[in-house]
Amino acid sequence: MNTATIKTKIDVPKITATEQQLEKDSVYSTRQLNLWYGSNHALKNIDLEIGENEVTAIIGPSGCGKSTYLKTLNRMVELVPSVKTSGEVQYRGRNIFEANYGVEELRTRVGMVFQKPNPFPKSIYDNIAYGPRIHGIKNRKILDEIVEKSLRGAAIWDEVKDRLNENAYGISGGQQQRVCIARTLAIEPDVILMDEPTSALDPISTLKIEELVQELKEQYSIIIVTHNMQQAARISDKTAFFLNGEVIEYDSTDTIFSNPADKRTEDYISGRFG
Amino acid sequence: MNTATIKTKIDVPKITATEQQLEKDSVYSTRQLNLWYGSNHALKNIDLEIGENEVTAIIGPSGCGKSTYLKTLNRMVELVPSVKTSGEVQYRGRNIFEANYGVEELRTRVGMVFQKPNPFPKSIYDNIAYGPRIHGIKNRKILDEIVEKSLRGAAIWDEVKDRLNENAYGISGGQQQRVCIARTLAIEPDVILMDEPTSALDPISTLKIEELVQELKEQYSIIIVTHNMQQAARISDKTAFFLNGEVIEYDSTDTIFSNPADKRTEDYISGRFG
Amino acid sequence: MRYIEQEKVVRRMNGRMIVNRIFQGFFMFATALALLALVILLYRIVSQGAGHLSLDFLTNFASRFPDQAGIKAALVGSIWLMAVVAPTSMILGVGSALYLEEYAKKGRITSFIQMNIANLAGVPSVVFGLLGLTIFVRALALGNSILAAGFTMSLLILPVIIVASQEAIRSVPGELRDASYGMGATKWQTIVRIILPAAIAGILTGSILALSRAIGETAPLIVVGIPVIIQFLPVGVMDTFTALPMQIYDWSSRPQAEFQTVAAAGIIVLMVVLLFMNSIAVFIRNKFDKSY
Amino acid sequence: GSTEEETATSGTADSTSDEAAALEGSVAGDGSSTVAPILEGLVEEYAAVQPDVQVTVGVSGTGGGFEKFVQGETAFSNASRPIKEEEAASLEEAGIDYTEFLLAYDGLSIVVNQDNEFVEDLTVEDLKKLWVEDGTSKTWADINPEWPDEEVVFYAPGTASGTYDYFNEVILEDEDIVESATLSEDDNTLVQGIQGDSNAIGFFGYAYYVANQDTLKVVTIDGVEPNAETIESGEYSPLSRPLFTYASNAEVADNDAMYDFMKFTLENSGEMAEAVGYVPLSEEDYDKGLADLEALK
Amino acid sequence: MGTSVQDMIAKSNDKKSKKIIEKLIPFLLFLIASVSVLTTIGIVLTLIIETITFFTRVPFTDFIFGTTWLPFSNTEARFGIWPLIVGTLKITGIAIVVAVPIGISAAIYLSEYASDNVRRVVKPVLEVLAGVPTIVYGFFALTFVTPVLQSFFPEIKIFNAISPGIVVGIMIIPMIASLSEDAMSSVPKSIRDGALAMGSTKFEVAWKVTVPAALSGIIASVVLGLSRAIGETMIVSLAAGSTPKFDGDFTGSIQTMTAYIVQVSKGDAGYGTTIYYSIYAVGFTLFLFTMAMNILAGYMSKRFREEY
Ligand SMILES: Nc1ncnc2c1ncn2[C@@H]1O[C@H](COP(=O)(O)OP(=O)(O)OP(=O)(O)O)[C@@H](O)[C@H]1O
Ligand SMILES: Nc1ncnc2c1ncn2[C@@H]1O[C@H](COP(=O)(O)OP(=O)(O)OP(=O)(O)O)[C@@H](O)[C@H]1O
Ligand SMILES: [Mg+2]
Ligand SMILES: [Mg+2]
Ligand SMILES: O=P([O-])([O-])[O-]
Repeated sequence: MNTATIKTKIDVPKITATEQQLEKDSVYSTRQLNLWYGSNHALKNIDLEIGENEVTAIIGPSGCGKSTYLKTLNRMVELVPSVKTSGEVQYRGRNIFEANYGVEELRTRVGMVFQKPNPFPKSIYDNIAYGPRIHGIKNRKILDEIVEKSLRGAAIWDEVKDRLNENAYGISGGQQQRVCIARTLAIEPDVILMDEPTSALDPISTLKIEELVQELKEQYSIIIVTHNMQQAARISDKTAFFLNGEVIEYDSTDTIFSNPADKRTEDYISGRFG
Repeated sequence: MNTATIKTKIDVPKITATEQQLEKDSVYSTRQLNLWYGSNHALKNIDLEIGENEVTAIIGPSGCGKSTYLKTLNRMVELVPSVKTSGEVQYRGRNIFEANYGVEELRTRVGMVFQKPNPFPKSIYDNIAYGPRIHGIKNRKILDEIVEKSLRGAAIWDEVKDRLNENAYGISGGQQQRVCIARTLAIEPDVILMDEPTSALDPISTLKIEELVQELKEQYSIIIVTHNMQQAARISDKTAFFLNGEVIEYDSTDTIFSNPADKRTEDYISGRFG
Repeated sequence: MRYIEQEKVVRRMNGRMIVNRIFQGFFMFATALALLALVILLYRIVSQGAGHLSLDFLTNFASRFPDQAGIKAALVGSIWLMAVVAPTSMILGVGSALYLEEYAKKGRITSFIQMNIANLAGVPSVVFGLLGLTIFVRALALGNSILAAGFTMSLLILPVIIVASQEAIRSVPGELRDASYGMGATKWQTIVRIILPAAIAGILTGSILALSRAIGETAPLIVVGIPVIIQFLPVGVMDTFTALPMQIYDWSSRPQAEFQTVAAAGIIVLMVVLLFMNSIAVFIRNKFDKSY
Repeated sequence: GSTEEETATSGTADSTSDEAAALEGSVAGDGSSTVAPILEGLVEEYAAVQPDVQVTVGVSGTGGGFEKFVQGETAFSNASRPIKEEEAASLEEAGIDYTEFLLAYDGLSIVVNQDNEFVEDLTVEDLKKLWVEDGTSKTWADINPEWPDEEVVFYAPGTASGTYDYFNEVILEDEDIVESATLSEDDNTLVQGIQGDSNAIGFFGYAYYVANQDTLKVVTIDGVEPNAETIESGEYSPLSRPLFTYASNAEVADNDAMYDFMKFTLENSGEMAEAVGYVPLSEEDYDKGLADLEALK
Repeated sequence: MGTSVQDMIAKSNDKKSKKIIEKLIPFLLFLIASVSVLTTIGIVLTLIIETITFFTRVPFTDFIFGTTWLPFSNTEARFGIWPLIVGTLKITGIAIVVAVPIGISAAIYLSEYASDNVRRVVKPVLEVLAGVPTIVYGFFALTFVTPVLQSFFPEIKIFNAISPGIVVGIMIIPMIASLSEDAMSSVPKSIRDGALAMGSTKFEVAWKVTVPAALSGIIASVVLGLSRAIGETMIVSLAAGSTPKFDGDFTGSIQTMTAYIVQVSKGDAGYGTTIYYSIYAVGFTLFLFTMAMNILAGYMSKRFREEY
């Protein structure tokens, strides 16, 4: 496998010195976060600390607010016009809801991978180069390097290197999802958010992505929403269990799955509802 | 509860003497059924005998052909233009693929309940009266009786009796589903096919429908597709496990869930895939 | 007791099937009738006008002698007209659609604009002619120039282009937008780099269909005051001109039977132009058929 | 093709159209639909001589044409009757000096459907009886008891037309035209209407009758049939009349193209008038027109 | 590769120009979007201002109650709008009688019976029919339909209401068919399946389930068809004549509101005359008629969208 080369090739993103580091090892800290879609109270008093270079899984039944929480972290949730929030989400020590906080900047630091693979209807190359290009990188040589590095990082270089100019919709769903991950890697984010990244994929593709997540966590902090409990158990370090917009339990994945503190967590994990 | 009254009110449908009864107690017998959607071989050599006054559950991972099989039983599958079949499906001893077999007639004997509640955009009353009306019953008094009987049979009479003239879309999803069941009961079918009838419903509505199925099986033969294994275990007498268009195992529900013969059945039931 | 008797059901079944057949036949007949109307219309016009078609017909100016009458001025005039209408209506149409779909907050103003567009689409073309006459021809003193007629036509087809563009923009999957925003792209970057490229096929298809409506519209041109006795080709947008439907109208309202033939030939030319534009639209639709 | 005689007809041949250096420019005219066939032909011929001069001629009717002439939208205005006092006053107010040029004679033709076998001749009184609105519906039998008792269908030029004005002056005498009449500025509409209706009667310029004489039947008036002789001689009375064009003096003086086109018009309108079915003037009349034109230059 | 992409991004981002563009674009697009509103305002103002001038010369009550339209009279011009409205209604009435049964039948056939292949052929052909310029229909009415009708019914005049009425009907068939078909095919398939699964025939599904469910959409399509018929100009200008009549005769020449506007525009009246202003008054009346239809249609189709 080519995983060895990837690790040496991708630089660990440096956190610039100007950024204040309030809590050691904590990328995000969410404090008393509330969110409403119109009058629908979708997130209730969320308090969570997300650790650096860890995989944090978010589980819970459908509609409990997992995606909403994830999309709050890069402020994508604001694209829904009726959304209102209260509380704080600190990313690297700074509240992302601050008036002059640039969302575009936040989103270049925090990548996102979606439930359904969503490559742009462009060539694979242009998909990966999209991020660097919109941020002003035009030099073809640098772009070539970035594309290769990112595709290697997403463990898909060997499969697509001969068809970089083909439309990204011509490859399989699993490959598309890895291209989407590569697209995110291309701007060298600090955090990667993943919203059920394997739920539209076949078991083998799922396995590949899971392996990939394990590798990526060496360099990135990853937050992953999943409805598949086995998956959460397999790949995450910490797990948060959401129910009806609340965090019921947040602990190390081992604890959550072997010895949950809350009855509802146990019920959910043992498949009694959801 | 009003379940007691229902039982006494609904008559057991009698099978007319002209119908040949090849196999005792078997409503449907499927023999070497194959089905293709274009070139996609969706059902492969299916052999199944469906018993009378039993609940037969069909389980299996997504895309394995459960719905396809169910829709073959009332020939709804033929609405997809590219469909081709081979083999036989005998209903009450007669092959439904026979050239001069009337589908409309078949479908008046075999009711169907769908995954998503699909009442007609009419009043609740008109929904139930639809079937009798197309069969020529115009007498208002008889219709009134049928409507009440059917709604009672579907355990929803008390909830809707005061709003029979309201649009059926004004009630909750669970109620809608029971109205759809009542609509099917109104033409006094012999068999009821149900395709994941609770998958769009909340737990409480689900429970109600499950109870209802238990009651209905005294008078009807029921075939139910479900992705919820607990549900299959709870309500069915026999269970067929489908995988990739094949029947892997077909046995009494107890056997399937406690002591499956096939490794794949066991894997599926224990949640190892799907 | 049982209410539904199977024997009765079976007995009635035949009648129901027959009713079904009869109505199926009726519905089919009605559909065929509509298609037949088109066939008769086309056959009539082709059989009447084909004899007059020749290269001369395309390269001659109109004449008082039917056998010398040609369509050059009208054909070139229509092309000039499109040269004004296409950019004007598309810039306005796509711009409005982008505003409504991407920027406007869903509120009273937006739904007012939206309702306004829907209503504008239903205003008869002759009323647009009155608008063009009052505003462009007289108030802005553009006279009966290509520009005045072009602006009138642009406004006439604007609602169609807006709605088609809105639909095309709306059908770009939200996931693509999300992906772009998720990478830190700004709204305008997302629009230019993701949304417009993905929607362009739909926009072009809709616009071409709208333009082909503009090329066949007669009433606004009459009201605006486009002349027909013209023996020259326009060289700029401020020139007077004539257009295909005007010329056809003139010919078809002449009493001599020979001019009916000329009019039919003119119609064939107009229909060929329309067919050409429609095939471009179909070509674009097929070529850019997206796989997302 | 009538370009050959023009050197002969034009007395002052300082710059003949066909030898002159190619002109550029544009000329806009409008007005009478009666005069339009002459102008249409002239424009077509002139385009062959001076392809770079853009001549447009609208057909708004005499009155409609004068409206545009007053607005300064046109350089010349065709008329099938002499200019009215009000119109002249408006032109003066607008500061537009103009010159009247006579182009040809027309015989206003009364026509009926070809299937009409009974109407051969009508008197001026009959016309008046038929065309003036009196609140009753008119049948042929009202004119002649031997004629069928069927309702007459009327077609007439629109009120902005000189033809209508002329008919109004000599027949209607300022009374209302029958309400049921189809009025149209488009003489072709009238021709089609009369062709398609066996009880139709209508009137329009002689040229339109000539162009459609196979499908229409002309009625003699007090025994006189409209034709070249009767019209020129004035025997076809009271329905024969002169046709004009009115040119803006300033345009003739300042616009070479306008001058040239007007010259071409006067040199060729006799021949064109004959070709399209009107009656040409005498040579002297055309020469006088050309002299007037030269004077403006 | 030494520098990280994030560093390059931080360096190369020209934030100021980006911000200006982001601020400017919505404003520009708003201006563009307001053109359509300005157009409506322009239409309404144009019509109203000139109509008011008209009413300074002709009493309002004469206009809306009068049953004689005689603008060209020498002695006493009369401007009672009713003959033009009656002419318009004659055309519209015939058109609807032709178009509604055929259009809706075609819609039912396409949405309920036709196979995908048939639909794939028929729908584009209907689109072609919808794309034929009205001048062509007008020519067709005058040179084909009228003579054919006359050969069966000799009492029909060359200019009449029937022939253009029929042809306007043919013209709006595609519109009614395709909008009704849209309404019917947006009735969820699951509802149709529900009916089929009870043993309904296709006709029963269409008649008892789909059509009632899509009814307001179907009505909306008819109302829009009405609006188109009212506003149709060239067909009537060519084939219906120009005789404003307040009677019930369909075989003779009539005049519609649209045809009157065209007649005057072709030159029957100069700028500034009462007749000139009358086309705005007629245009305004026409505008009100079509607007009422459009609003009604919008209301109907909105109702329909809410149903399921
Ligand atoms: N765009 C939206 N507008 C309004 N309400 C929304 C929107 N998106 C989500 N919601 C509501 O917010 C709540 C949480 O939704 P969310 O999508 O976060 O759930 P989830 O846990 O991700 O569920 P799933 O597992 O189905 O993805 C739900 O009640 C949902 O209906
Ligand atoms: N209308 C159709 N046209 C073509 N292929 C179809 C169609 N419906 C189903 N299939 C294919 O047939 C196979 C079986 O589908 P089916 O719907 O029967 O699965 P299922 O077991 O009911 O799955 P699920 O649990 O998701 O409902 C699948 O491969 C599916 O893609
Ligand atoms: Mg989610
Ligand atoms: Mg299924
Ligand atoms: O068009 P006219 O000649 O009748 O004015």
